[in-house]
Parts: sequence; structure tokens; C-alpha cells
Amino acid sequence: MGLFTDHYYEIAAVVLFGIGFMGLLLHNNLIKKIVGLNIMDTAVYLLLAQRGMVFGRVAPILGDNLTPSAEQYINPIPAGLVLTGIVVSVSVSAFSLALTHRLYKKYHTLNLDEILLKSKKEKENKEKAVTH
Amino acid sequence: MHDMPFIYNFPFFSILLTLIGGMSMPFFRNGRVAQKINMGIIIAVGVMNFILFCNLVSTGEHFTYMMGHFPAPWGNEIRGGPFEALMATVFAFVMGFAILGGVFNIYEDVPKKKQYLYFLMMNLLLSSMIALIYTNDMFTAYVFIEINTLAACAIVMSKDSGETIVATIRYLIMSLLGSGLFLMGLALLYNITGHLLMESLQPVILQMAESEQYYLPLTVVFAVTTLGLCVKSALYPFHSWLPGAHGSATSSSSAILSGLVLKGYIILLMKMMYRVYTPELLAKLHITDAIFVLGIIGMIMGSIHALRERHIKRMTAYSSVAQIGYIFMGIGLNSEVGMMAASFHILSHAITKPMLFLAAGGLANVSGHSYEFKDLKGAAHRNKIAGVAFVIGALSMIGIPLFAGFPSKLFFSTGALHSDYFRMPLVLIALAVSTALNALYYLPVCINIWRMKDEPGHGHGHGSDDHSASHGGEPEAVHAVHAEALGHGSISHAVSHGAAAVADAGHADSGGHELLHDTDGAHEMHHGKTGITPAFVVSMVVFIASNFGLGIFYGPVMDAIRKGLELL
Amino acid sequence: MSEKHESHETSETEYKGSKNPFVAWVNADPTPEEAPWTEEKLEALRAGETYVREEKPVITEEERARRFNKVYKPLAVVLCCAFIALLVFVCLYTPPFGATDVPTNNEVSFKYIEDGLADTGATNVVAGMILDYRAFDTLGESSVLFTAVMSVMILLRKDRDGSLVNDPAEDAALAKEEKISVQHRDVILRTMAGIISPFVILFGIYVVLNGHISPGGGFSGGAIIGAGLILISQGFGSAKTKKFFNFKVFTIITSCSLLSYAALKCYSFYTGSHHIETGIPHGIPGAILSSGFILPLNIFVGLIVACTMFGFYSLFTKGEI
Amino acid sequence: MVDTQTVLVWILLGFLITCAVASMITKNLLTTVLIFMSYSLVMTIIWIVLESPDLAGTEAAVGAGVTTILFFITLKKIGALHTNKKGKKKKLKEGEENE
Repeated sequence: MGLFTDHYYEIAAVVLFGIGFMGLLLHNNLIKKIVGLNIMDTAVYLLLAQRGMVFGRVAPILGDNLTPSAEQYINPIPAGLVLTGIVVSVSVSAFSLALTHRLYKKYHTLNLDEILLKSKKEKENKEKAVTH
Repeated sequence: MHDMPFIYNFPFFSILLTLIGGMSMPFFRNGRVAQKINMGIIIAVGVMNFILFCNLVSTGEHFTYMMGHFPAPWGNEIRGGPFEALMATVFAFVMGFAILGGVFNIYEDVPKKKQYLYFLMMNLLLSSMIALIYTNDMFTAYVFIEINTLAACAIVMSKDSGETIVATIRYLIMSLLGSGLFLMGLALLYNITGHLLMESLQPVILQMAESEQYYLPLTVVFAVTTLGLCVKSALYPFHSWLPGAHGSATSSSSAILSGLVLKGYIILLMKMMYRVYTPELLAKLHITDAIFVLGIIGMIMGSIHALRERHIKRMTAYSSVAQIGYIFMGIGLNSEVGMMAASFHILSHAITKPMLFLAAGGLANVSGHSYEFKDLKGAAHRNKIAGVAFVIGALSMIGIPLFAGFPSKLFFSTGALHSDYFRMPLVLIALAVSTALNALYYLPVCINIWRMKDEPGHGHGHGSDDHSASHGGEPEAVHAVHAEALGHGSISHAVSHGAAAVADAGHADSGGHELLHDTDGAHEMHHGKTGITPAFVVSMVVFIASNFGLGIFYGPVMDAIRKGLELL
Repeated sequence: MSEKHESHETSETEYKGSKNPFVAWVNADPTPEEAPWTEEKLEALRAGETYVREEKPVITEEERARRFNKVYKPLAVVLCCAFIALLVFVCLYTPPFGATDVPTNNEVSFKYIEDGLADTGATNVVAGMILDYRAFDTLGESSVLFTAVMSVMILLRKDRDGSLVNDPAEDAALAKEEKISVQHRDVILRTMAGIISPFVILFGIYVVLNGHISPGGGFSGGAIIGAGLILISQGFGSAKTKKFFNFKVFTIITSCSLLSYAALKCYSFYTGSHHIETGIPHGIPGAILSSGFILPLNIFVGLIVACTMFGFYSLFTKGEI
Repeated sequence: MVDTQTVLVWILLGFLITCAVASMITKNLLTTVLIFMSYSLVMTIIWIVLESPDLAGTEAAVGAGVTTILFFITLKKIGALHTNKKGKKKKLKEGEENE
């Protein structure tokens, strides 16, 4: 039982990382890939942020306590790192969604394998057109 | 320390200057103005880092620069040394001339209203690479890895053809997989050690390594971070995104992607090896062996893939995969000489590959924008400087003495001789096989681009091709003279050009200028302009000269790298 | 018959010259299997009887992709599960959750909490850490956002002189949507947007301004303001937001706030590394105008994030801001 | 031995994992994005339980808010939003795309 009472956050985070990782690798639908990517990133941020928490301590907002002592508040570093991380994953998913939009407009499918096949065929026709 | 010399501010200045340059670009929406600002910033950064490099090599010390009011473990910090300064100088130099060389293609490929965005991305790419080189904090490295990924994907897709967007989505997904793995390793490392700064991580890791029971977590954490960086720098099994991205982008984008962006991650890996995981611990945990084996496989398989390509840029992209295999094999040699050879190869590849890509772009410009071999037949005669540059780049890639590729291969083999019985035969065999494979796929292209375009019924022109061109230059020159005289253009012109292809750089320089006004438009050019702009010729000549310079004077560069690696 | 023969003649010399595989390869002629002209086939051709080329069973791309998938998928699943099991096993070595004597609670976090108020003047230690102790990360952070919005602009922005991006079909669809949203407006959305959006924007501004006192700060406040702008643009149609938020306004706000953010950070990095006091008072802890640079930095980050979020929205819907 | 808060956290983490698995398995893209939205909301609650309100605010506004809006707009542009009971204009299944 020691395993689950001490490390449940980390195990959940790693399992979520695995789900996101598998989603990214296995699904060839682009929207599913991006959702998998977001799940993978949030899982790593969960792993980072859970390290900051200490039982019996409060969030590091010092209200009017002008002489704070470290025993009252939790560790602020992971919170700062994850804040940066969340904004990174938003900008990355916005960029990949824009790519998906352009790909759908050109190839009318969200299936990455089909897109690759269509672009290969298109390249071959272009070459044939150039040579004749 | 109030007496910090002024030049220690240069890394901070170069990072901030490029960032501010990138941020202020939306005010200049005209592509040409943006290009001039970008070039000015790159020159300033290159000069600053070069001065810093000369000073640091002479004094032989490294320094840390506090970003903010608080010392290292609390505030951010960047750390400079001769190795980082040298890398930053070469990165700025190569980026400047790669953009200068490919500027004609940029204005042609990138839609007119989005050219300023292209140069904005170039600024951000340079700032993130310099920040990656100088940073001393792992999470700052992760943030600038993200900027690097986004900017690199942006310059791949700014060519706006369907093919580049498919290549970009594959590149983006694989890169995000890599940075996800790197962040996972970083999170676990922070969990176990509690530090993010590279300096304060090392004592904790070494102290944990003493207690035997911590071997598994350390191995997994190092393996995950190294795996993330290997995925991002296209080591062999994770290279599937590279040919698409580098093959379809504009020539200066693929030059910068292949020459610099891949190397930024390798330099970060080297810094982590020296400052965080100490090479001895990595060897004990067998991660260096894994890198070594992947490097060896990459060297050979990359070249084999390149053999099958009929598209000149995809072939050069696959040869980048092989050269990345060389660098990782050098790191895997787990010896001082091996690491020196790997970093020298980073420099020589960073100089040679952009030249190859720009030359390929130049050749394609004069043969109807097609990169297929059959269309590039005899293209070098139309764009002579690109042909000369491609031949020199190819010879340097093969590792022929006098060129930049030779010293790195020399040091790889000396590194192999020093290493243990398991690595030495593997390295020497792999070097030989890979060099042969390099020759097998570069020489036919050189011969192909220099062959005379045989009009029908010009039968006897085939004669010279039958005997296999072991040393491409010699028979080719004779043949060129013969065919040239029969075809068009004066004999003197042909002789001086033919000789330039074989003789040393000095002559080629003069040949280069002479080629400037030699726009023999006798070919079916789809549009009047052949792309041989003065900027293109200047950048080609500078790349050729630097290739020869590095190939001949590799001694001082090697000493600087040895001093840099000691202080890394 | 003769001219057909003639055409074979030239192609024959073409192939005659390249029977030697190395030269065929050098000339990059079609790879041998595409030109199966062996000697006896040529004799047969000259003899004039018809020649049928044996059809090689061509594996279609889809077939090869399907076969690759059949192997790739189970292998990837097994690999991922092994990787996850390994990571779970490593998690057991990490210290237990919520313990106090944990390596991460070292002198770095103690200093942040104890001296945070004195050094930065911000009662919200996380905001103080982001914008003052580790400000270089947040500078990188804002440039990640800036890079993302600029690359989405490369992809989706329609420029008037007909680049690849805008095709007539999509313009027509967009115009139809605009017409629909103008004529019979969605009453529920419009009234609710009218009621809610002022409070959303006000709350966002509150969160940005109180970033260094209460939780929140530039990032979350900016995102709330961005969401408020999206609500307004969705509720009242994009024409209304275009009046006060077009492309010029967007570039000015984003670039100016980014440049002033970088300038402030430049100043504080330079003075920090040279141990020069910045001379900005920290003010009374808990008051809005306290904690030196953190308030202006929060405002700039809030503006950047708000403009970026709204920029993403309008680039995605209308293709231009 | 196990206080109520850890039980609550176990439930939340269980919900997170089921959300992640569900959004990966469903065929219809609209459901995937909806489930991902609830995944972000539950993540906001977990940030509050982990005593970091900054993250909760940012995740709510940015993760659940803007990311999901961008997903919906992309699906709208792709035409995956028109779910029709009679299935005439079928939902954009992962398998067959409506050309």
C-alpha cells in the first residue's frame, strides 16, 4: 500500500503521459494527435507541480504576513515553471491547429497517412508535368 | 565583481538584440527593409561573439553572467566560455551568409506580404540558438527549445507550397514529441535532485551515484533527456521528418535548418554531458554506448538512404542524417579526442552543408526550378559558381584533404585508435564504409551537373562518361574544354573555368568574378532571371574560402576547441 | 511502322549508351527496371513481333502503408507500455508526495519565501519569482507566444493580392456567415454577451493589476481579457470589434508591449549583473503601486497575452485580424 | 489512515485518466474536444487542491477557455460540427471523412 499512498500523483501523471504519448503516435487523425499532445504536456506539468505541494502548508500568497517563514508556505518554483509551460502548450496547439486547417483546405482529409499519400502523388504528377 | 570587463556583456547583448530585433520587425512590413535589419543584427552579433571568442581563448577562462539582481541558484544565469563563443560566432557567420546566398529564392518563394515575417522568424531562431548555447539553467533551455522549434517550423512552411505544409506538420509533431520527452526528463530530474541550475545539479547527482541503489532512476532520467534531444536533432532512427522538411523548404531555410538548428540541440547535449552528468558517469550508465551505436548506424543508414534519392535536396538532407550520425559517434567515443572531433565536425558540417543547399538552390534556379537529377544535367554550366561550390562541398563531405571534412575524419580515426577494443574496429569500418558511400552518392551528382547537356545526335559526347570518374575533376576538365570549344563560349573561358573546378580556391575566386557577367542565356530559361545575383556569388565565394580555411588551418581551431572543452 | 521504329532508334541509342549500370545511374536515366530493354528483347522488336512487358506486381502505396501500420501499431503499443512501466518504476524512487524533508525544499525555495517580499516587494511570491527572480524564462515565454501568433499569421492571414491562402469558396462562406449573424442575430448570445462581457473584461483587468498581490497576474488576466474580447466579437459580430481592434492596433499593442517588456528587462538585467541599484522603490507591500517593475511587467504581459489570444481567434475565424 | 482529501484526489485523478482514455477512443471529433474541455476543468480543480491558485487561474482561462475555442473553430472550419440525428450529414468519423 505504501506505493499508492505516497506516489499516486506521479503514477497518475506518468500514466497520463503514456496515454498522450500513445495517442500522439497511434492516431493518424490530426485533431486526435493534437489532443494527445496536450494531454502529454499537462501530464508532465502535473508531475512537476505536485512536487511543490507540502501537507499542512498554504499557497505562497503572503497577505499581510510581513515576516513569512518557510514552514508556512509551499515551494513556489514548480508553480512558476508550470505557468510558463501552460502558455507554451497553448501556443503550440494553436500553431498545429492552424496547420491542420491549412492541410484540410488543401487535401480535404484529416488522416495524416492519406495526406502523405496525396502529397506524394501530387509531387509525382508535378514532376511528370515538368518533364513533358 | 564590479570589474567585469565590458565584453562579458556580449552574450547578454546578442540574445537581447536578436529578440528585440525580432519583436520590432512587425513595424517594417517591407521584406527588403526587414532583410537589411536582420543582416545588420546578425553582423553585430557575429562581431560581438568573435571579439568575445578571441579574448576568451587568449585569457583562457570562462565567466558567468547574472541575468538580474540575484546570483545563480535564485536568479537566471548565462555562462560563457571559449567553446560557446566559438559556436555562437560560427552560427551567426553561417546564418548571415546563408540568408545572403538564398535571398533571391526567399523573395521568389515567400509571398510578398509575408517576407517580413520570414526575417522575423530568422531573428527569433538566432536568439533561441544563442540562448541555447549560453544558458546555464535547464528550464531556460526548455523554453528556448520551444522558441527554436516554432521558429524552425515557421521558416520551413513560409514557402507556402502544399508539400512544405505536410513536411511542417510532421516536423512539428516529431519535435514536440522530443521536447515532451526532454521536459519529462527535466521534471523527473527536478523531482530527484531539487535543482534546475546545471552547476548545482552535478554535486547532487554525483553524490547520488555513489549510493548504488540510485542507478536506475539516474539512467532512466539521463536516457529520457538524451532521447528527447536525439529526436530533435534527427539521429538515425528518429530522422523520418528531416528529408521532407529540409528537402522542400527554400534553399536558405534548409541551409540554416541543416547546418545550425540540428547542432543547437547537440551543443546543449554536450553542455549537459560535461556540466550535469559528467562523462564518466554517463559511460558507467552505458548511455554513451547507446549514443555510439546509434551514431554508427546513422552514419551508414543515412548514406544508404541518400543513395536512393533522385532529388538533389532530399539527397543532401539524408546526407545530413549521416553527418549527424558522425557527430553522435564522436560523442559516443567517450574520449577527449572523440569530443573534439565531434565539435570540429559540427563546425565543418555547419560550413559545408549550407553551401551544398545554396548551390543546389542555385542550380535549380537555372534549370527550371526542378531539383530532379535528370533536369539538373549540365546545370553547372549555366550557374558556374553554384557548380563549383557544389563540387567543393561534395569533396569536403567525402573528406578529401584540403577541405573542411578531412580534419574531422582524421580526428575521428585518431579518437578511435585511442578508444577501447570494442569501439576501434567499429569506428574505422564505419568511417571507411560511410566515406565510400558519401563518394558514391556525391560524385555522380557532381559529374551529372557538370556533364554537357547532350543535344540529340551529339553522340560522341558520351565517350568520356564511360570510364568511371574516380577523381571527378581531371577527365571532366578535359572533356569540358573539348565540348565547350565545340559548343559555345570561347576556349579561354572554358579552360579557366575547367581549371577552377580542379585548382585551389585562389584561382576559383578570380574565376568567380569572371563568371559574374557570364550569363549565357542560351538555355530555355522559364523567366529571364537566373538567380546569379551578386549576393549569391559573394556568399558562395565566402563559403568556399571558409571551407578551404577550415580545411587547411584546422590546427588553431582544434586548440581553441580543446581549450573550450576543458572549460565547458 | 518505320517511324515507330525510328522512335525506338533514338531511344535505343539513348539506352545503348547507358547499358553500363554505373553510367546509367550517373546519367540518372530511368532506373533499369523501368527500361527492361535487354538484348534479346531488342532482337525480338526488330523481328517485328509484338512484345508484351511482364507486369511486375506493383505494391500500391496504400498496401505498403497498411502493411507498415499492421506492424507499426502493435510494436508502438508494446514500446509505450514498456516505457510507461519503466517510468512508473522510477517514480518509486522519487520522494513521497507532500513530505517536508524533500530535496526540492532546499535553500532556493526558502529564500524565495522568506526574502521574496524584501527583494521583489510582491506579496504573491510566485509572481515575484516569475517576473523578478527568474525573469529570463518569462521573457522567453512571451517570445514563444509572439512566435506562435506570427507563425499562425504566416499560415492563415489572407493578404488582399490573392496569395495561396484565400480561395473564393471560403470567402463566400465567410460572407454568408457574416450576413446571417447580422440579420437574425442569435438573441440569447447577444443579450448574454451584452450582460456578461463588461464584467469579464473588468475581472480580467482586476486580475492583471493585482497580479503581484493576489494570485493571477499577466498570463491568466490576459487570457481572461482575451476570452472577453472573443465573447464580444462572437456576440456582436466581428464588424463591431473591428472598429476598435484591427490589424494595425494589434501589431502596435503586441510589439510595443513586447519591446517595453524587453527594455525593462534589459535595464534590470544590466543593472543586476553590474550590481547597480535600479532605484525603483518597492512601495508598501500589499498596495497596488508596489513591488517595483512587477506591476508594469504584469500589464505588458497581460496585453501581450490578451492580444495574442484574440489574434488567434480572429485569424482562425476570419483569416485576418 | 487515508483522510478524505486524498480520497477526493484519487477520484479526481481517476476522472482525469478516464477522460484522457475516453477522448482518445471516441470516434466523433466533437466529443473528443468536449471531453478534453472537461479534462482541463478537472485539471484546474487539481491545481487548486495542490495549493497553486496561479496555475488554476491560468489553466482555466487558457487551457479550458482559449484552447477549446480554437479546437471548436477548427472543427467548424472543417465541417465536423454538423451532427445530424438522421446521420444525413454524418459526424466526421475518424474513419470516413465527408469529402
